[in-house]
Amino acid sequence: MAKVTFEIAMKQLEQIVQELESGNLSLEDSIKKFEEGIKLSKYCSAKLDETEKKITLLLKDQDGNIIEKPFVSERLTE
Amino acid sequence: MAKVTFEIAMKQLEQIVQELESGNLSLEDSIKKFEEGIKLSKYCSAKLDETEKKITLLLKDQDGNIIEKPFVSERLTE
Amino acid sequence: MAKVTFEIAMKQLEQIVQELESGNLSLEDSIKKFEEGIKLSKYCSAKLDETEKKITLLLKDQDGNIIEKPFVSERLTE
Amino acid sequence: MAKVTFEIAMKQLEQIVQELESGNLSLEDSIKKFEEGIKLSKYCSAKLDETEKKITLLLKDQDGNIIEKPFVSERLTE
Amino acid sequence: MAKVTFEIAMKQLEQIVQELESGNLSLEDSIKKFEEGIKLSKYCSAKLDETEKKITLLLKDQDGNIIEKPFVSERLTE
Amino acid sequence: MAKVTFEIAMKQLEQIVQELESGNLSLEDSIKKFEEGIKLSKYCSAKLDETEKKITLLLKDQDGNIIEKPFVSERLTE
Amino acid sequence: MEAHIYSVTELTSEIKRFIEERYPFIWIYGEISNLTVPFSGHLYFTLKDESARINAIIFKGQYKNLKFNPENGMSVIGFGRLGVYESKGTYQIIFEYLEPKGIGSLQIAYEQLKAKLSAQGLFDASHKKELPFLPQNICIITSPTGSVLYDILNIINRRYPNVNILIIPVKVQGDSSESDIVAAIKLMNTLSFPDVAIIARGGGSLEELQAFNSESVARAIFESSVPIISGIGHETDYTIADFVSDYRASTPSVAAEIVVPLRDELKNKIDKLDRSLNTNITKILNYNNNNLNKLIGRIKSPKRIIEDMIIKNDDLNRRILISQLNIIKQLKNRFININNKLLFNNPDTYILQFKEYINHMLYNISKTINIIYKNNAHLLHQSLGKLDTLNPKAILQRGYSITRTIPDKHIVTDSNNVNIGQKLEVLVAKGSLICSVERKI
Repeated sequence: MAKVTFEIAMKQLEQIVQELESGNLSLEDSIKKFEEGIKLSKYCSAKLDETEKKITLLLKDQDGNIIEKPFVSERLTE
Repeated sequence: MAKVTFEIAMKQLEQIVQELESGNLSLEDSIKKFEEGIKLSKYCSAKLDETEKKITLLLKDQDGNIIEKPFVSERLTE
Repeated sequence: MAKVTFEIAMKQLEQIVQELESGNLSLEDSIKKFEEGIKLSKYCSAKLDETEKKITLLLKDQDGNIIEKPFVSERLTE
Repeated sequence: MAKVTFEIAMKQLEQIVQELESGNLSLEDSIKKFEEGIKLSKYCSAKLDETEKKITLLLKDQDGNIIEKPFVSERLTE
Repeated sequence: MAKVTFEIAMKQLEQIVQELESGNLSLEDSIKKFEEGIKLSKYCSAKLDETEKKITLLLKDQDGNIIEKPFVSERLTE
Repeated sequence: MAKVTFEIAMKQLEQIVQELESGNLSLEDSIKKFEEGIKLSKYCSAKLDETEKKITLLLKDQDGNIIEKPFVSERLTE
Repeated sequence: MEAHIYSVTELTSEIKRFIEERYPFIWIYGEISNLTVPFSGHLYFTLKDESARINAIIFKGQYKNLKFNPENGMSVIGFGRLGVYESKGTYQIIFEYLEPKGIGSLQIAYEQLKAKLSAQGLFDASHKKELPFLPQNICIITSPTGSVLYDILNIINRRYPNVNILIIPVKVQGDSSESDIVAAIKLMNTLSFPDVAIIARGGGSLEELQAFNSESVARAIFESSVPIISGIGHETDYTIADFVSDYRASTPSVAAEIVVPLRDELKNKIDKLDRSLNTNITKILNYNNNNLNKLIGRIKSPKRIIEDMIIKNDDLNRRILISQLNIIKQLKNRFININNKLLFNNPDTYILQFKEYINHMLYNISKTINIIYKNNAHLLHQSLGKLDTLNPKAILQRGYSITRTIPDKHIVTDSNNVNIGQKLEVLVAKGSLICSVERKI
């Protein structure tokens, strides 16, 4: 799943959910889809966590202080 | 029964049940069919159990905690 | 009686019953038929017993428990 | 009287009874017939006993229990 | 960002802000843009701070006294 | 600024003020202009504050030699 | 090259430029005619001689300063500049100064010298040096005794006190005044120090101002490399020195005002510019700061997108679980249904039926064989009963007996058929006897 972007992963996940929800799959196919879906969802989750951390890091300056703290946080929490 | 999928097994099982229900079988044939049916049913049952276990496993995260535990159990018991 | 199937045995038994009931047989023949009938009935009974055992075995799972028993009864009583 | 069946013996016995009843026989002949009749009746009785034993035997299973015992004994001892 | 002037950086920042506001970016792109935006804003902030310091320095005469001190600080801190 | 006269410095200072007022300068150019302006203003101020002030009377002595003599008079309004 | 075709405007404007550049400042004399003073108060006339005429104007301001009233037929001399009035295609001389021609010898000498120096170009604007804006060293050539010097010093001191002043005292009237002034100008030029000089004198008659109307002074002024401001006499006095100097101040006081700027004014101006610098750079900084802060404020963190995505992902995850569990549940139900049917069709049930059937048949054959047996037994019993009653020996009970031969068992009914001594069997009711024949009867 090296080159898959988050968006593609999400699209695939949605596709899988739709397929699973349609109920037209065989057990083997559904379990295959299910596994794939869980993988994709975990991947997305990890990606989101990572991204969240990145943002938190970006919002900190070199001294570890959040830049423009009162101001920025005010905006971010609105 | 190496390559038989759950669906094929189910179909075969249904076929056997129909044949048994028709009552046109000799004792030998019916016992043969029943035997086959029991095998198929065991296979299907095992397959379902296996699948269920697989899902349960997948529902556990790396820490061994069930994801969305209250939610899932709620669904499973409904 | 090596190759005789259960069904043929049954047929023969039925035949003997009819012949005996017809009353046209000599005592010697009657007793001969009777003997034959007894043999056939024993054969059929044995065959049935054997089959019954086979089914009981089939209905037992690896642990010696009757498969799906609680489950089946639950469903059957619903 | 080696080859004589129960039915022929019975027939001869009946024949003898009829000859004796006719009264046309000399004493000597009637004694002869009578004695012959006695022999035949003994034969038939033995034959019947033998048959009864055979039936009783056939109606016993391997364990020596009489199958359908009450029925057979009832009839036989009647 | 060696040769980038404050104005170009501001223009780029504005562009990025607009792109982020448009909401048409993928997660990857938006985080990239956000990162870039944070960098640009830091760069601009640093540039302005630097400029402010330079001005403060220029406003000091040779004896180290700030010329027109009350006036300047009043403006800069408003 | 070796050859720059007070008048040219004033003109340049005025020019710089106008340019700054126009608001068409980049931050870098503004600070450059400001720096230049500050220098010019210091130069002009210094020029105005140059404290040399003496009134001298140029006289010829009996031998025709020119001599300088401070001019003192009560009639000068200080 | 083709000849250029002028438009009238083009040509006229070229003529105007040419004439006005060529004759910016000239002396001219002639006779006044056609004098008119319109409502505006400016004086219009024609200046003519025997063979030519030129239109002339003196504006109201200059007219007021004239020491005489111009009249038609009056010979006058004056200086002014040539101007072209384009919309009429005419040219005229615009007088700065005008005086009646030929009054006294001094006057004549003055006029002659003026005309001569003018002709030599000494008054030309091109020769006039620029005055320094802010001189540091000022040379004053005037009488050390008169009030003029003090006026000048006081005015300079008031306007711009931080300046060096070198006073070269000279006589400003009398015999040696001319050479004094010339020497002073020359002396001044040997010094490196002055940036500008003032030659000043108070008002006086033509005679008293004679030194300033001398050719030597005029030439000394002209040759001076130090720019010279003349402040001689009253406003109405025009000396040759005035004409030749780099700047003519109408009075000595005016010269003092001209020579230095007002220091306070400059200081104020610098302060104002300085403030303006601060204000503007602050404005620029604030503007940029505000812009930057606004932009920073508008940087939308993708956090909200992430939060949305987290919710979506969780929802999808949940739906995967539900749908998968549903699929399994459905399959399980289907399986249970089939399995129930399978178990329901367990052949066990037929076995019971078969067993019952077999038992039934067993019962039937048992019953049948019994009936057969019984029937045969009955038949036998009947035959036996009959046989029993037909026993020929039954008669013996009554005492009869039967005699038979041995072993032929022939019944003996005729004694002739036996021999004496022959053994015979006698059957009685109970048992039998073996007897021998003893005799025949």
